[in-house]
Amino acid sequence: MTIATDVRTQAKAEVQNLNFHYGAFHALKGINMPVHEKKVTALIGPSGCGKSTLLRCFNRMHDLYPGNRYDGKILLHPDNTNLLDEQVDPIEVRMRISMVFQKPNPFPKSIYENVAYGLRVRGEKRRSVIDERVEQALRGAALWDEVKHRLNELGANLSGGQQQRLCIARALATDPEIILFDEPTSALDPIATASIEELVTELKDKVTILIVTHNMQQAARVSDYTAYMYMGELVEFGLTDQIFIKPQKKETEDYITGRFG
Amino acid sequence: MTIATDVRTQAKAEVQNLNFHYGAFHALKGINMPVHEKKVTALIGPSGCGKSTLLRCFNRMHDLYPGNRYDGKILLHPDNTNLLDEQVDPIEVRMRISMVFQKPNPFPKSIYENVAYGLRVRGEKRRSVIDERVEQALRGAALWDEVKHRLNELGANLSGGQQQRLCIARALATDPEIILFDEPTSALDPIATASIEELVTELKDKVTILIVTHNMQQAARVSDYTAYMYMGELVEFGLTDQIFIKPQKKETEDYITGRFG
Amino acid sequence: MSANAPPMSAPLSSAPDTVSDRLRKRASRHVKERVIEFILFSAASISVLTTAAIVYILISESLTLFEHVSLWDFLTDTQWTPLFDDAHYGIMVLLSGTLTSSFVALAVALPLGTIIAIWLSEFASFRTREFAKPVLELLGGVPTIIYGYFALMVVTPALQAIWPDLPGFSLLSAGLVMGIMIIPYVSSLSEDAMRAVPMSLREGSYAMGATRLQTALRTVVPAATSGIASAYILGISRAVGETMILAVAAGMQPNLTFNPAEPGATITSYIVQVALGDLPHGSVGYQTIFAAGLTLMLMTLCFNLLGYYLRKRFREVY
Amino acid sequence: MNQQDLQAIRAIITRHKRWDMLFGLLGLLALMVGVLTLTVLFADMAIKGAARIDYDFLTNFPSRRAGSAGILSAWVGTILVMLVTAFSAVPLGVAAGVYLEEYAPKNWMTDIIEINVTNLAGVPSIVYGLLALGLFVYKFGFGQSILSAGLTLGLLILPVVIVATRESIRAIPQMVREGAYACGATTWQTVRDHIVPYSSAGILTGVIIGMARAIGETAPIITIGALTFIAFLPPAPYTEVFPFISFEWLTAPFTVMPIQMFNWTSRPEAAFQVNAAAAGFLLVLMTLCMNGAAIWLRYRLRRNIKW
Amino acid sequence: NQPLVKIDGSSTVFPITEAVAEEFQKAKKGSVRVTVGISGTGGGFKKFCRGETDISNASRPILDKEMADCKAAGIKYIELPVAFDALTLVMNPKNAFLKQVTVAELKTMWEPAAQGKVLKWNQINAAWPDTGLKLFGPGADSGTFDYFTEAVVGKAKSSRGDFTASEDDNVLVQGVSRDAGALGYFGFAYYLENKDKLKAVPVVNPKTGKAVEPSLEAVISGDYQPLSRPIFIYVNAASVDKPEVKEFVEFYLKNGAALTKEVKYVPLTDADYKHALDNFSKKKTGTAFGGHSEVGVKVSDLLKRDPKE
Ligand SMILES: Nc1ncnc2c1ncn2[C@@H]1O[C@H](COP(=O)(O)OP(=O)(O)OP(=O)(O)O)[C@@H](O)[C@H]1O
Ligand SMILES: Nc1ncnc2c1ncn2[C@@H]1O[C@H](COP(=O)(O)OP(=O)(O)OP(=O)(O)O)[C@@H](O)[C@H]1O
Ligand SMILES: [Mg+2]
Ligand SMILES: [Mg+2]
Ligand SMILES: O=P([O-])([O-])[O-]
Repeated sequence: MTIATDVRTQAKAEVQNLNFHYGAFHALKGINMPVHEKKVTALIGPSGCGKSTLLRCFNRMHDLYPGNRYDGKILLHPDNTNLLDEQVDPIEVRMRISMVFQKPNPFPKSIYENVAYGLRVRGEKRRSVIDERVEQALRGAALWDEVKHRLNELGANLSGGQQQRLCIARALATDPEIILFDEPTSALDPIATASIEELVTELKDKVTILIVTHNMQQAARVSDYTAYMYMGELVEFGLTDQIFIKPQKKETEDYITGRFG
Repeated sequence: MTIATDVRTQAKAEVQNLNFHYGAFHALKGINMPVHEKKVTALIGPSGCGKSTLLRCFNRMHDLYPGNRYDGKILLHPDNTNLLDEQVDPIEVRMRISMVFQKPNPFPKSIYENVAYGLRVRGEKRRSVIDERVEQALRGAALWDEVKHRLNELGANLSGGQQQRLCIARALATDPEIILFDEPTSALDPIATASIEELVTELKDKVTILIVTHNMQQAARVSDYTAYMYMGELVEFGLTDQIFIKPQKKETEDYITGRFG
Repeated sequence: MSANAPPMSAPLSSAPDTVSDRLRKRASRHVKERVIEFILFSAASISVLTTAAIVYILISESLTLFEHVSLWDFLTDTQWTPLFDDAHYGIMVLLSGTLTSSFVALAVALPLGTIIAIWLSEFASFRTREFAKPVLELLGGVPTIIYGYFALMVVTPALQAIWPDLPGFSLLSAGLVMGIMIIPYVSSLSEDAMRAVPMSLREGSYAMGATRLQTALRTVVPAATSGIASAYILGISRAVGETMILAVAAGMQPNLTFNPAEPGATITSYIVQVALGDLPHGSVGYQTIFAAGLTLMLMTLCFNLLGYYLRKRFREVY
Repeated sequence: MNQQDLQAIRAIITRHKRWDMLFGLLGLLALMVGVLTLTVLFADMAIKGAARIDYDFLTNFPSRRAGSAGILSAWVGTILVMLVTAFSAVPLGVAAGVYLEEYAPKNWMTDIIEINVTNLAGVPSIVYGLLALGLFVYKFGFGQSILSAGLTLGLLILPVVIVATRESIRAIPQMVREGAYACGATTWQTVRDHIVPYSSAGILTGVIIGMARAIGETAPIITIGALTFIAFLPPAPYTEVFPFISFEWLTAPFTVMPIQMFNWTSRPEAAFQVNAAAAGFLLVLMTLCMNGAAIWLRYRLRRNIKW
Repeated sequence: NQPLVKIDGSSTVFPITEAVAEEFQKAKKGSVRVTVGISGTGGGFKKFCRGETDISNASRPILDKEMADCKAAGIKYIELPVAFDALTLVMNPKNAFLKQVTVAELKTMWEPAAQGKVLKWNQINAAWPDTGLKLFGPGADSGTFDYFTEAVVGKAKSSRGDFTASEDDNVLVQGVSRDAGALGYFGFAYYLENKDKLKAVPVVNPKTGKAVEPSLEAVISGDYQPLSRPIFIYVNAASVDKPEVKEFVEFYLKNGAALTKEVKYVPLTDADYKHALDNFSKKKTGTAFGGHSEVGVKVSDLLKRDPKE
């Protein structure tokens, strides 16, 4: 894993020797990897290999369920906070790192309220500030033009792709340092998928992105770095081009060429 | 679609100008294609293109839900019954055509009863006949050796791959003319997937198989013929080798090479 | 399937499912299926018949009453003394008691029930929830006559200790106890509704940095509104229809009042009073219980239709 | 993120967490109101009545002498009435629930049935008493019998059974249904072989909860006019001669626990109040056991079925 | 098939009939079954006149309407007084000013015109204090209520409506014992059992002008008037042909005195029981009243009257 060390200086976050247990099940085994600032990092691997599990460590989502155990560190730069530290409040972590889920999950509220949710949670009350940030976020999610005249409609009335972009706007509205995407297009049709992919590519100018996908083509298209996982272990990490063109490990090659999985 | 006509003589079933509507949604648009006897035919295409919908027309599964409409024919040879004819009892269709689902769905009964269910439904009461057919089906599904000493255990106690093989045994037990597989391995781990794929390859000596998969490598590995669908239409049908090596349509090629989807 | 279709495989020829055999079975199978469906349908219709029978009996007996008493008097008179020499038939009096006691009960049950539901669904651990819910449900399973004496012998004296002016019978103490009895109806159903809110919504909210309370109030409760509304409606129906607690502890005094600190009579307690008493069947006084019952039924019907409408209107869109 | 922002965020979090804490306490408090009431209620009856509960109390008939009065006819009556209730409500309720979930087409007819079931669940029990008085006691001429009472309570819990049936049927994954149909099963075969067996745990739980409610119902039984002194048992359900089974008990006069309790509470002598407390204690114990059984079943049977 | 005696009717008579039924079934070693229902005097007669019951308990004589019903159904009946019920006026033990009460004062308190107006004790008698008056009484559908209104107001069922009414006399006991300004009435037995919580109010006998406190002796001697009344059972004449019913009624009248006392009611004199038994064995059908109740009759006089149907 030489690459990982090479690029440490530009890293926004760094996973160090991370182990994770679902109760007795050892789901992540000694993961080490960097997340580069303002780049897209893709996590790929066969179903059940632990991609989602790793992603959800970044915003301490596992804290919601009993019996889960973290071990190791995820350091967030520049302040070197260990996200997994028991002393660190998971709410603080989630305020700094947003997430977009596999299935679009807008709240049963208006479009406006969906995007404003994060601000309200932070106690923001000034209407003008919220208005501005909502517009900004919706523009960032390439949704503003489609919804600007119907901000009071229910989020659920949008199409699947629009809903997913709404969720992205929601995640953007609070100016997160990292956005996590867990198979954000797997519930969408090809056209919506294309628009989300384009968006992800655009977003990386502003924010660091970590994306899980089971679709290798997608990983190849959108990411700068790729991590290949298998059975809870990180098999290979590197520049996407390199991983797809000449993977260093046999397993990675087998998986990418479809001989397996 | 010249191939379709060429092979009509060997066809076990034939889809003729099939349209299908979920209420107002036109999900299948003028599908024409043969299903060759004792061969594996794979349906591929991006998510939401109508693969499952087409498959479920073959055993009239859509009859279970209100508001669905078939249009066109699926002829079953040699007797030329139109499966979709209102006069044809869907139960009769399902007795001739079995199905294996995406997620293994054994009944919460014993292994034995799971396999025997199809026979019981047909009114078979003779214990000896059932015993014999259950063994035969479990052997056919390559599960006999693993479960012969625990036939009275709950089906749910088996591993995922075993459960799926149990469902295949259940489908085999009634000697169907066609077996439909809807993404039979997408809920399974790689090892179980491999064993199911092997089984499918073996089964085609005895029975005609139609399989939906989102995994192109899988389609390439197990099928003899492949149909590529997109947005409710059949884009291309042909021998698998031909489709994968030199597809006739640009869309098919884009999909297969991962440029899209 | 045509009769000359080939046998499907060798062992099958002995099996029953040859082609023609199947066709034969199909006819009889369909008759059997129809008969069974009809039987099941009849069972489902029994519930409609029950309602029809209730309405028929209540209306037919009430109609004879309305031959003696004008509907106008029934609705506007301010006294309810149908059994007295100088008979008055003002249902308002019983209605006021019913509404007041229900109001007290709901003022207890709705807030407490909702708080408990939120707490159980969003704050309590799995074990606490699995333990506390059935224990609470026991509250709804205690025979209400026991609550009646509890209100009279324990709650009223306790209230009088704080507030000496309170009479020995009051809508207040009956209502309070009734409220506690209704808590589980409200909390259980509301909690079910909140549980049914998909985890993905909660995850969405937590992922935005919300606390438990924020997630509960801003996401879960709004998403479960229609379920919570049904729970409230059921709670209201229970309050309006509760009998024995009021018969024992509220004073049975037909009293046109909306002051919970006074004794009062409710529709239900009046019915059970007459049913226990001495009235010749078929007398005018006797018919009043059906008219009262009809009023009660109409009230609960309104609530339930309202609930049905609310559920349709605000069906959860997750 | 700079230190200043971080400080601001931390301040907000601390503030919000205080509310969380407060609500946590509030919830606990609210729960305690319920639980404590139950405890006080139960303890009150236990203290008053426990001394009276012995073998004689269970095997004696009611009597004008409080000291020798017992609840034999009452608990036997309760059990028989509950039998009728169960045998009327369960088949009807399950059949109706199955119809609504597995057969009913979506039309105005089923809409009516649906509204109706929810409505019936909210109809006050005393109104059922009025119905039973008009219908069972007088129209059908069943009189104040076990049959009348059982059917009355049966109707009362019918909506509970229907709702429980529907809920547990809905919990069966669609893929099990599809699996059965794909094997060529008819609707009835699917219902008989899968739907009913797999939902039986939920149905049973609902039935028990409904029965636990019915067992304590006083008002409707009073309304049908069944407040009676009974110092004998109904005829036995079996006979010496063919056909060995007798339904005479159905038409027999009866009393039940809540009625006996109600009767005692309205006696002048204080000793009867003790009897009433003892009977009440046993009654609550019975409902407690039934609820307990329901919880246990829910837990046990749920564990046995894996989808 | 075991013989069954079906009894229903008044809640007032219930305790006595229940006691008799219990002893009778014991004496017959369970070979005869007896049911005693409580559906009130009126409800009892309704069933009785349809031939559903053998015996009806009644805390008042049969009324015109009920007589007509029975006649229409061809039911003849034997009217038998079985005991006295003394309505007892009770007050809170803290009440120090109330030494006695006259019927006229009771009327001022209870008549319909008092509703919402007579709310203080001094409105009835200027000597009484200016404190709140709280009234308690049985439900308007009971025989006790009928009799009280007839005896006090002068017309059955004529009463004010703003009092706490309960079918359950213990509820009334609770009410009166908690409220210093309370006055209530109910059966004698409830007073005897709750002497520690309540005080009886002596009622002035309108004939003698003397205030009389309720007691066994005062009732039997006829001094406690007008609030004591005889209570009855009515026996279906056709049922007397059934040996179990005949035996039961005889048992009732022979053991009536002891059992009545045991359940804290006031028995008739021995002579009256004998006379009643005599009337029963002669099957004297009909009622000694004219289809309405009377206030202040003597049982011995009643038994001598020639009953009419
Ligand atoms: N809550 C849980 N409790 C126990 N084990 C779990 C839990 N969630 C996931 N697992 C297990 O952890 C492993 C990793 O799961 P994870 O969801 O991270 O896989 P994934 O790579 O995201 O797969 P997919 O592509 O199917 O989403 C799997 O074997 C899974 O069975
Ligand atoms: N019950 C339904 N009602 C309405 N539309 C439906 C229904 N089921 C599926 N569809 C729509 O029909 C189209 C085809 O669905 P289908 O399930 O056949 O796709 P698929 O090719 O199997 O996709 P996947 O790979 O995701 O399983 C989709 O657009 C889907 O949204
Ligand atoms: Mg995942
Ligand atoms: Mg599909
Ligand atoms: O039951 P009553 O004695 O009041 O008629």
